[in-house]
Amino acid sequence: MVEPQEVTRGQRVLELHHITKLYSGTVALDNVELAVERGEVHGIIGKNGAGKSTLVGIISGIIPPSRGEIIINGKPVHSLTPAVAKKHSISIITQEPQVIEESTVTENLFMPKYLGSRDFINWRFLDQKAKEILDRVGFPVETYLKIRDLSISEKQLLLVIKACYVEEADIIIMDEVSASLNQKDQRILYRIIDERIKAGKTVIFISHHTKELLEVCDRVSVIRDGHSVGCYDTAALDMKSLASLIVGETHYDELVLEDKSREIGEETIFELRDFTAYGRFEDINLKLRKGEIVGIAGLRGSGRTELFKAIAGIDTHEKGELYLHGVEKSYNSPEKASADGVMYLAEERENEGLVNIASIKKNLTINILSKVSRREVIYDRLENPKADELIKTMNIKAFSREQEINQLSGGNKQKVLVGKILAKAPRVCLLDEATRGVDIEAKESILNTINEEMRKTSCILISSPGVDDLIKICDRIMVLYKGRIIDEFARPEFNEEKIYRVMQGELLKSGEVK
Amino acid sequence: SADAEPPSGGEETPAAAEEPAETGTKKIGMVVKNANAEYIQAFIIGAEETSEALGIELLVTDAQGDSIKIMDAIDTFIVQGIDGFILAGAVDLKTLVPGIERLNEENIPVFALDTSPEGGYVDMFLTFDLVESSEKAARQMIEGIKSANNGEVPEGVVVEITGALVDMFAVECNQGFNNVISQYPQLTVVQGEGNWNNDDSYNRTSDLFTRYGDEIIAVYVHTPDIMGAGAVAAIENTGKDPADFFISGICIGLEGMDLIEQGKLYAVVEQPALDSAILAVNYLNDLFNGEAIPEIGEVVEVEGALWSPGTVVENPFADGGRMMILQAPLVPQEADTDNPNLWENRINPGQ
Amino acid sequence: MRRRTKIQLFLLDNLVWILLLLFFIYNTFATDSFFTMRNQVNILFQSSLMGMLVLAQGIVMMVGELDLSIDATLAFAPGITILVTSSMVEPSPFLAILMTLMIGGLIGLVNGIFIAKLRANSFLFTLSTQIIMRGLVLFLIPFSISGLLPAYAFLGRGRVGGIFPVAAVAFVVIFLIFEFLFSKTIFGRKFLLTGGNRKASYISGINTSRVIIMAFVIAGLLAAVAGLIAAGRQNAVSNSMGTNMVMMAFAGAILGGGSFEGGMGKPIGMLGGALLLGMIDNALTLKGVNVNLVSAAKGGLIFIAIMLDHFRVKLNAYILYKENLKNLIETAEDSAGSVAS
Amino acid sequence: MRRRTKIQLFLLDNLVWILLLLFFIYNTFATDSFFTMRNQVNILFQSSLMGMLVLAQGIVMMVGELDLSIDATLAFAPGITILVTSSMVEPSPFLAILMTLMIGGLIGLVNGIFIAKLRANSFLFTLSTQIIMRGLVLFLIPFSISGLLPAYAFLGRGRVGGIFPVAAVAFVVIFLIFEFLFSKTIFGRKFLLTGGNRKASYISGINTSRVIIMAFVIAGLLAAVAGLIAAGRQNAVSNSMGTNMVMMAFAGAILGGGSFEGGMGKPIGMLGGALLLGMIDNALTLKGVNVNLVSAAKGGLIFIAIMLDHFRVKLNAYILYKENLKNLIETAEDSAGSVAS
Ligand SMILES: Nc1ncnc2c1ncn2[C@@H]1O[C@H](COP(=O)(O)OP(=O)(O)OP(=O)(O)O)[C@@H](O)[C@H]1O
Ligand SMILES: Nc1ncnc2c1ncn2[C@@H]1O[C@H](COP(=O)(O)OP(=O)(O)OP(=O)(O)O)[C@@H](O)[C@H]1O
Ligand SMILES: [Mg+2]
Ligand SMILES: [Mg+2]
Repeated sequence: MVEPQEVTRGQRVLELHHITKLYSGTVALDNVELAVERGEVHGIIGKNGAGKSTLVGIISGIIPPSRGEIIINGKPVHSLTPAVAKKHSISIITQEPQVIEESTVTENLFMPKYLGSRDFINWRFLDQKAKEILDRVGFPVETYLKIRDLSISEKQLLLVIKACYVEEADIIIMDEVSASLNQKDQRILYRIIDERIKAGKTVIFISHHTKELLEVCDRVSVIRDGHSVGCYDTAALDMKSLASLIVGETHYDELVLEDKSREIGEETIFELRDFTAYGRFEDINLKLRKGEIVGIAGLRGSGRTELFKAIAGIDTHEKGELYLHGVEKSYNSPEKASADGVMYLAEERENEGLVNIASIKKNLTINILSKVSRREVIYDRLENPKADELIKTMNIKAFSREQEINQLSGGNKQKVLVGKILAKAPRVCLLDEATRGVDIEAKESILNTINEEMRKTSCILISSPGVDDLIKICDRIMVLYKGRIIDEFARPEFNEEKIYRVMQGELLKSGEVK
Repeated sequence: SADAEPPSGGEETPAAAEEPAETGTKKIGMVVKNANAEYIQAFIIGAEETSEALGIELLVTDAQGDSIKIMDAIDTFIVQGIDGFILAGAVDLKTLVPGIERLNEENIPVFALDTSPEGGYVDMFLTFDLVESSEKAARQMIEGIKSANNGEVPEGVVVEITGALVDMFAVECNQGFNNVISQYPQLTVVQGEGNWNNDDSYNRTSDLFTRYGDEIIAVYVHTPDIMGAGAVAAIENTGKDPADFFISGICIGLEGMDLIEQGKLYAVVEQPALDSAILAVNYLNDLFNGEAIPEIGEVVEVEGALWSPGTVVENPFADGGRMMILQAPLVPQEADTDNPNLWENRINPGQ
Repeated sequence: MRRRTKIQLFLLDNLVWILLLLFFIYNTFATDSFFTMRNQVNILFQSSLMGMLVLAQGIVMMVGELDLSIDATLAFAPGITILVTSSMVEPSPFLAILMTLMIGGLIGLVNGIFIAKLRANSFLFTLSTQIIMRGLVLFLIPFSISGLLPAYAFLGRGRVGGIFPVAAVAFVVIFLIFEFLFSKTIFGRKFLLTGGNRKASYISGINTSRVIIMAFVIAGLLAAVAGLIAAGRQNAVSNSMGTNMVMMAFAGAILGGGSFEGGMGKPIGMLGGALLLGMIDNALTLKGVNVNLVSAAKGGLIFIAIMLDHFRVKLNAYILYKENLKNLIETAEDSAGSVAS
Repeated sequence: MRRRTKIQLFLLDNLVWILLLLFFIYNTFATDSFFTMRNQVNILFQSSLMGMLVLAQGIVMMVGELDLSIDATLAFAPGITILVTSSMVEPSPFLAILMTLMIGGLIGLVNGIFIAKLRANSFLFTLSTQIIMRGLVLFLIPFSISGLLPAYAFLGRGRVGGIFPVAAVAFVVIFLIFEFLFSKTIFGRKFLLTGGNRKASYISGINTSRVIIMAFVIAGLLAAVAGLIAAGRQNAVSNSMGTNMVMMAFAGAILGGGSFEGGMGKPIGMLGGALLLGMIDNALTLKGVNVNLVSAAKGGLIFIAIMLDHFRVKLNAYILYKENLKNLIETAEDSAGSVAS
């Protein structure tokens, strides 16, 4: 293992000194130091709740620090607001994509300055311009669409494009942008970053993905529990040392999941036959046996989310049957599906997953209210221990079970989301990108929980932004391409490169998809 | 001049609440229908000035048209230990009866102005009879129509701009108007809800003029004090002269006075608002001093007063009590616009 | 968290009660006849009507909707009942009460179904039902109908032990029941979750439509109860009962912790809100403020309440912040200590 | 997108105008004297007052807040002006108009600052300013003051070419100006963005507080204009001007595409909303509907409008779905074609 080397060098575009942020209930940052040099990709790494988002929030003026000094291009800046940050050419893509849902793609790209049009807006010109930019990047999305009709990854990519090519910011901050992108989109992202660095811009990059960090970043700054640990050159790091830097242990050993495929029962629990919703997915046939974990791999827009939602009764399907324990079912609402133990873990945790203004406790017990009550009356003595237990299993960083979800870091929100499904122990779990945004340790613990715990009671369909997670945990992987299952791999034949090529439609069996 | 004494802890029994009233100054509680109407302001001014002159403490509450608020105020007044009560108008006259009955139980004399509660015992109801006054205005309007048509009442449409229909006041206005107009089958009445405000009155009048155009020969406005200006403006906007439509009704108000002077309103019955409030406080004071107040059958005459003579009869609305019917002049037919006895000329709005 | 911090936070969460207490203490000393048993009972009694509407509105707001029709239901439910029963030979008062409640619930059901199932805009929809009901009740009962059956009027007129108004008792009891429902039962929890994030709750298997419909039904029922109180009090049914009360119902609910975004508010807080509004009215009357100024003074007091409430949020953050600083220092000392040892 | 789809969507987006058109056509045939130049001018004129309030409310709703105080500003701004100017020896009408507008703007400024900067709840806060202003205007002008300066009354009374009311012209012009502002200028777009997602707008560098304050200031100014119209029309200033108009202002704004969530609505739609409400009133009077039933009928018509509007959203989704399917088939055919070649 290579020993991490601390380095310092070059012209600094951004310096932070003694940055401290106290929230009510939490010390998010404690005397953090950071120095970013022109033309580098600077990674910020740390566990969930370490304070990464808070730190970049402070840099971009969204969050006022409790104390500390911010120096941009050598000049100290006081009372930074987003508007001031924009003047210093700093742009941020936040962890939860911040868009105007009811406005069009074009408007979201150009607001609030509406390029080159003084006070009056020339919509035709902007539309043209938007198309040009999107074409150049190779991101085909119709400009007239309202943002609310886009998927979360499309929103993120759009915001990246905005920061890079519309605002042409000098310092571009990406807070876990890649977490919701799959390989293909990630490649678009890396290409954009590359191109920007060549153009002399600087990128601050937050991710939990060690491999990606090594590939993309020149240096990484490590934050642990709100303290800065140091700044390291990635050239001198490997995946293992990086992981141990993040986690804070001298030796971090990747968890190897036990292969449990031998324990899969014979009995088919769940089956889909010719499950179809035209335009979204077609002729889906699959069987899940007890304790089986099946991965659904696919590109953005391949229809995974829509398939899951249709199974859980959130969306409709038009044709085909669904069997549970051999009995045909038809769900027209998630209420019925969840009563049967078919539960969906939402990809969009902000809109669809969590009740943000309610406490952690209330979110965790939302699915198991009957278990923490007697005759419809909820008792604290039942509910509190249950919530505490889940907080502990999921390792959620919070100062109290009564803390509002709003106040959690992105990864910790995700843990709450997984926790509430775990608590319910449903018969069929539909996990849509369950590990999005959680740190390496938490990810492994989630995967482990799925492998060890959930498997005991449920059969599981899972999708993930990257194929590697699926390879770790699945017994089978099915590839969805334009709404059809075009290939299937069993555990022994798993091969990341091959699966990826199938996902892109490169290895289409002729005539498979019209 | 209120007692500065804080309530002492031991005297919280209901009886104790009335205690200080026996010894100190007398208190009158007054609830008004809706403080933002001008004639109600006249009630308040009349009662305030008279009470002050007599050394009586006056408590005034605005019920904002709500019977429940009237009863709330009565309950509170009882706690405060009032010796007399004045009801200055109400939207609904039945629903406040339990409040009146509470006052009766407490032996607090009740006076009513403007409209009478339809139940309970009311010591005296001072009125200018809404129905009768409306009849008077309507009759004068008919006279106007006749004068323009060689003494005949021709076929035609009469516009009636009503008050808010939930209000008993509007119901009585309509009744008086109807009593007269129904004698002329050749007249067609079309209604618009003026809702006690100039905007609605404007809108409905202009709509009805669009609809019936030249067929319209007269416009009756329930209360021109708050709906007259709207009707006048609407007619002017059609390019017609308001004077041609014999706009009549009851209640004048300051704005109405101007319009009468300009000849835009034809005949409006003045409501003796100021006087009735003054009379009420005076009579209450008489009761406080153990003096008699006019009994049923008496006629009260005061030299020069527009309301004189006032006839006292049995109150037909409430469960007994006196009703004193005041005279109400038609302006300008019976009293000039600059008659100093009209309350519109007696109060000083520039206060 | 330290005990003291916890208490501080608890008090802040129930700030409307502290406001109420402060206002109460002030008036006890500054306002004649305020601090008498009779006046306090009066306040309770007078707040009962508005209180029902505040609770109704508060519950609808919890699920993230709003209901403008409650004050019309207040007149409509007893109005229709009286029309129907007065044509009976021997009307049963209990049937009449039941009928009033059922009409209220039914109106709520219609509102709820259109809003939850057909996704009608709740403001517009309930505005239209409000106008329709007010219109109908005006048409059907142009003159108020007095002389109710004693049992029908009992809620509004009756007195326990000859002194204590039944309405005041019912008012407090109903609030306590709802406080229990919303803080301790699954039924109530679902309201808060649905209001907090309708989509997420739906995906978690809550039948959000049913919850929303239920909220409107409860609101309709409470409005009908308010109608019983109002009718009983005036011993008559009139078409203008409850006019313009809906705005103050919103104010009470928001003062009590509710929010248009949904997912917020507790019945006990709304009780405080309703009482605060009632006490403001009462104190202004008792103090004998000039009639023409009462309204402005009332606005001023609400304004002050808002500002104090605003202050609460700040204070809340500040207390937690202090707590934090303290912890920071302690851990610093701890680690210093552990290094030393 | 195909041309046809575009047109369909455009029509749906402007559904309130279609409703208006349908209602117009119906009345043209079914209602006597409806389809006369004069009546149409009347409708415009009568809607002008409510129209200003609808626009004011609509703009505040765009930024995701609401303003209950506009109908009180309508009375307060001219009221204070008249009190001040009537004590002058030689009052200048232009100064008076300016003063009215300034008072309106100032009230908006106060509302805006408290709501945007101190984060006061806009419902409660504007409710309190409303009550205070109504209270003050009642105290200061218990009796209406008639006989305005002709220039001051011009907006409400004046006629272009002796026929066409100035207010009607101003009404339409003001709406067109705001339509332009909100669709074509950066200034206007910022309102929609802020309302659509305040946080996102803030992050992208918009001074959202300033935008919100500006929305309230504009609302105050428009309310003052409404006050000028009202005062001019009755040639007097009274304390009760505009009472209870605020609810209908909400209704008009929502019919015109606004929403309490913010970020929605276009002035041109709100113009349609205001006109629709005005036309409903007008047609009900012209048709000679029983006065006691007018109110219920009005509620019924609003109800229908809501249902149609609801239908719009469904239809919108359906049209896009069709479009999509079509594209899907086309691309499928394309790719089939390319495989074949
Ligand atoms: N508004 C808030 N109020 C209170 N605490 C907060 C608030 N926002 C964040 N925190 C806390 O601050 C800490 C740091 O959060 P932050 O979002 O910066 O973490 P992060 O490093 O970005 O984590 P992740 O990888 O999960 O996104 C967390 O413990 C979080 O709970
Ligand atoms: N509400 C919606 N309205 C219209 N189109 C939608 C909506 N939600 C998703 N889509 C579109 O449907 C397609 C399939 O989306 P889906 O979310 O199922 O893909 P996915 O495989 O889960 O991909 P990812 O989550 O990575 O974006 C996408 O092109 C997306 O833009
Ligand atoms: Mg983060
Ligand atoms: Mg997806």
